Amino acid sequence: MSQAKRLLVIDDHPLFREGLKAIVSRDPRYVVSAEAGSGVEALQLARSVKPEIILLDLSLPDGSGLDLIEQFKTHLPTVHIVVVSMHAKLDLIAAAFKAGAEGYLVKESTAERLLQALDAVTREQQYLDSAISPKV
Amino acid sequence: SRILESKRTEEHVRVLSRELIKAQECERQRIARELHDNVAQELSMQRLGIESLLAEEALPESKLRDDLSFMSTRLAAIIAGVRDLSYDLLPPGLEQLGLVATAFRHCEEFSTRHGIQVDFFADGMDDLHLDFETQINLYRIIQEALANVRKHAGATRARVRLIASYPHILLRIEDTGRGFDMDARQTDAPEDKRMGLWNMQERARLLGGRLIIRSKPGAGTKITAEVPCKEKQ
Amino acid sequence: SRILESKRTEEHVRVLSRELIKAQECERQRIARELHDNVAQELSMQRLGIESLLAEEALPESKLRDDLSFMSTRLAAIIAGVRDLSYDLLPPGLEQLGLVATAFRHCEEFSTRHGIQVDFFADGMDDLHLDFETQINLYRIIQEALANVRKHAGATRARVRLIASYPHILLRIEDTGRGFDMDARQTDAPEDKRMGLWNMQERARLLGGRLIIRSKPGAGTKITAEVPCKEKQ
Ligand SMILES: Nc1ncnc2c1ncn2[C@@H]1O[C@H](COP(=O)(O)OP(=O)(O)OP(=O)(O)O)[C@@H](O)[C@H]1O
Ligand SMILES: Nc1ncnc2c1ncn2[C@@H]1O[C@H](COP(=O)(O)OP(=O)(O)OP(=O)(O)O)[C@@H](O)[C@H]1O
Ligand SMILES: [K+]
Ligand SMILES: [Mg+2]
Ligand SMILES: [Mg+2]
Ligand SMILES: [Mg+2]
Repeated sequence: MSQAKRLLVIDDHPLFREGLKAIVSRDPRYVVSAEAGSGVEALQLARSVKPEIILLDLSLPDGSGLDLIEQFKTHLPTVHIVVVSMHAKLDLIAAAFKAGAEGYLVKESTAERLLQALDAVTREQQYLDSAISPKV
Repeated sequence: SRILESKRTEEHVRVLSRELIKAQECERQRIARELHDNVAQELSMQRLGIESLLAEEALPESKLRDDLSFMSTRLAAIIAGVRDLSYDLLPPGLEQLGLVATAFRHCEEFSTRHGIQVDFFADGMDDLHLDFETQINLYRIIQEALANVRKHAGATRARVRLIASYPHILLRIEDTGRGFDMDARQTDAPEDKRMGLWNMQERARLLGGRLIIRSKPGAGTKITAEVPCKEKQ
Repeated sequence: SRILESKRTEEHVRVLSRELIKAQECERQRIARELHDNVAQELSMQRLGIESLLAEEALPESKLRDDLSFMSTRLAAIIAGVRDLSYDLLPPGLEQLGLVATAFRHCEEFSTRHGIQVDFFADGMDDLHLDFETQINLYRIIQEALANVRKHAGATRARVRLIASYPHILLRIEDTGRGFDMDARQTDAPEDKRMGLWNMQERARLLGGRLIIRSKPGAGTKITAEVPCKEKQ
């Protein structure tokens, strides 16, 4: 079996990071290599850790996660970004995909969907949470 | 000790009422953030926790399993409710997407809900990073002006335009509906409690700008806010 | 079409400001109710659900048990947070307990929190069933006046009195602190953005009453609201 994919988890809510880590830890194909609570911290870490997948919150204390997506895509062109946000408005989601994200989950989604999203982006596919209603 | 007779000038009362508008907006922002960033987020974690329990093999089909999945479903509904409450107080994504996208969404939602077609048009706004106060007050002016179109204009179409015209931003909301008699409104009694136009005007002023209202019976209404272009620090 | 020149009189601006105060209070009430009656209520049911799972013998010591009791603890904290948010917006129990009990509690909490002793006294209020608007506005006046005592008076004691004196209600908040110069305040510049005294005054007025402010440097401050006694329908 190939090596576990390295994840970077970015969220300013420490307990939420714990929750995400707990879910990921159940699947041997993924491992959380680093976590960050702010955009600045995340950018630094990303350079040294070189994650293959980033789980990204859009509401961070030091600015919009949308800008971060673009920066990650510049520095690590092959990284897969899955947004995990409290926001559920379609235009925001569209903006996240436009910026370069490949997956989008709302925070109240399920563990199952999170793992599905990881699988999808690993297969170079896009993933949109089925919990998100199609209305704008 | 003496008794204070309140002799504030009209201008002073206006300054104070603008402070009131600001304070209200500030309170809305605080509550919306608290609900969205803390309450809904914490609840989402709870739901993730329950879902993790459900995903573990150790938990077979049972009443416990059913109870937990019912809880998870209920939690999702509560989270959705909290999110709606927060979105009502502060348009979502104003900071991430900016005024143009957020105002556009409001126009779309307004159209769908009320069956009034709204043409939205923005020009030169792309490179601006407006400060929060400018964004939220221009957004509120659009909300309020469209509410008036719906309530009073009897129109099937409206137009909203946001134009950067340095050093100003021009916001115009117009309809070709029934309009109203400006002379009659000029002589409005001081007991008149209608707030919309006044509120828009004070919002334009608290941004250091002004509001121009043009209307005539049968010839539609045109509301223009002209405010200084103030960017984020 | 013509351009509207806004020529509202001071009195008209005051009327509109009072509408704004009312609208804000109304919005607070709506959100507080939603949070308290729906969100907190639903969450409490969820917590009860988890607690009853824990109480069932079928659930022995295990990681699952630990996870569930952790959830219950977290839920309790979230519920407390939602309640606080709601209580901030609308003093709890105003409708069930009435103004006297609610104001008394506020005075007690204020004393504890800020170390300023507050003597609270009510007379003749027991048989009154004041309408909500009267209750909430008198409550806000007490809050605002005590906030001023804390910020400006440098006093260690204050006194709050609520007296039914048909057809009026008298509310007085006084301190023996450093007071202030009323003449200086009279000539306040129109740019002055301090809101407390003005807000109290407009609240007294929107109830159809008035606010009397007495103060002198070194001789303390006395705020009296005299409003009509308006009972629930
Ligand atoms: N787009 C419009 N078309 C026709 N009449 C309008 C329009 N906008 C405003 N008016 C007229 O101007 C009046 C004042 O508007 P304003 O928004 O200040 O108060 P309101 O809408 O009546 O009440 P409120 O906004 O406080 O709910 C309205 O009652 C209406 O007669
Ligand atoms: N109890 C008091 N003792 C001494 N000075 C007072 C008292 N209440 C008010 N003042 C004086 O009157 C001024 C105006 O009070 P007001 O409540 O209107 O504004 P503020 O408290 O300064 O600001 P805000 O209420 O907007 O936070 C105060 O700045 C203070 O100088
Ligand atoms: K793992
Ligand atoms: Mg966040
Ligand atoms: Mg209106
Ligand atoms: Mg004050």
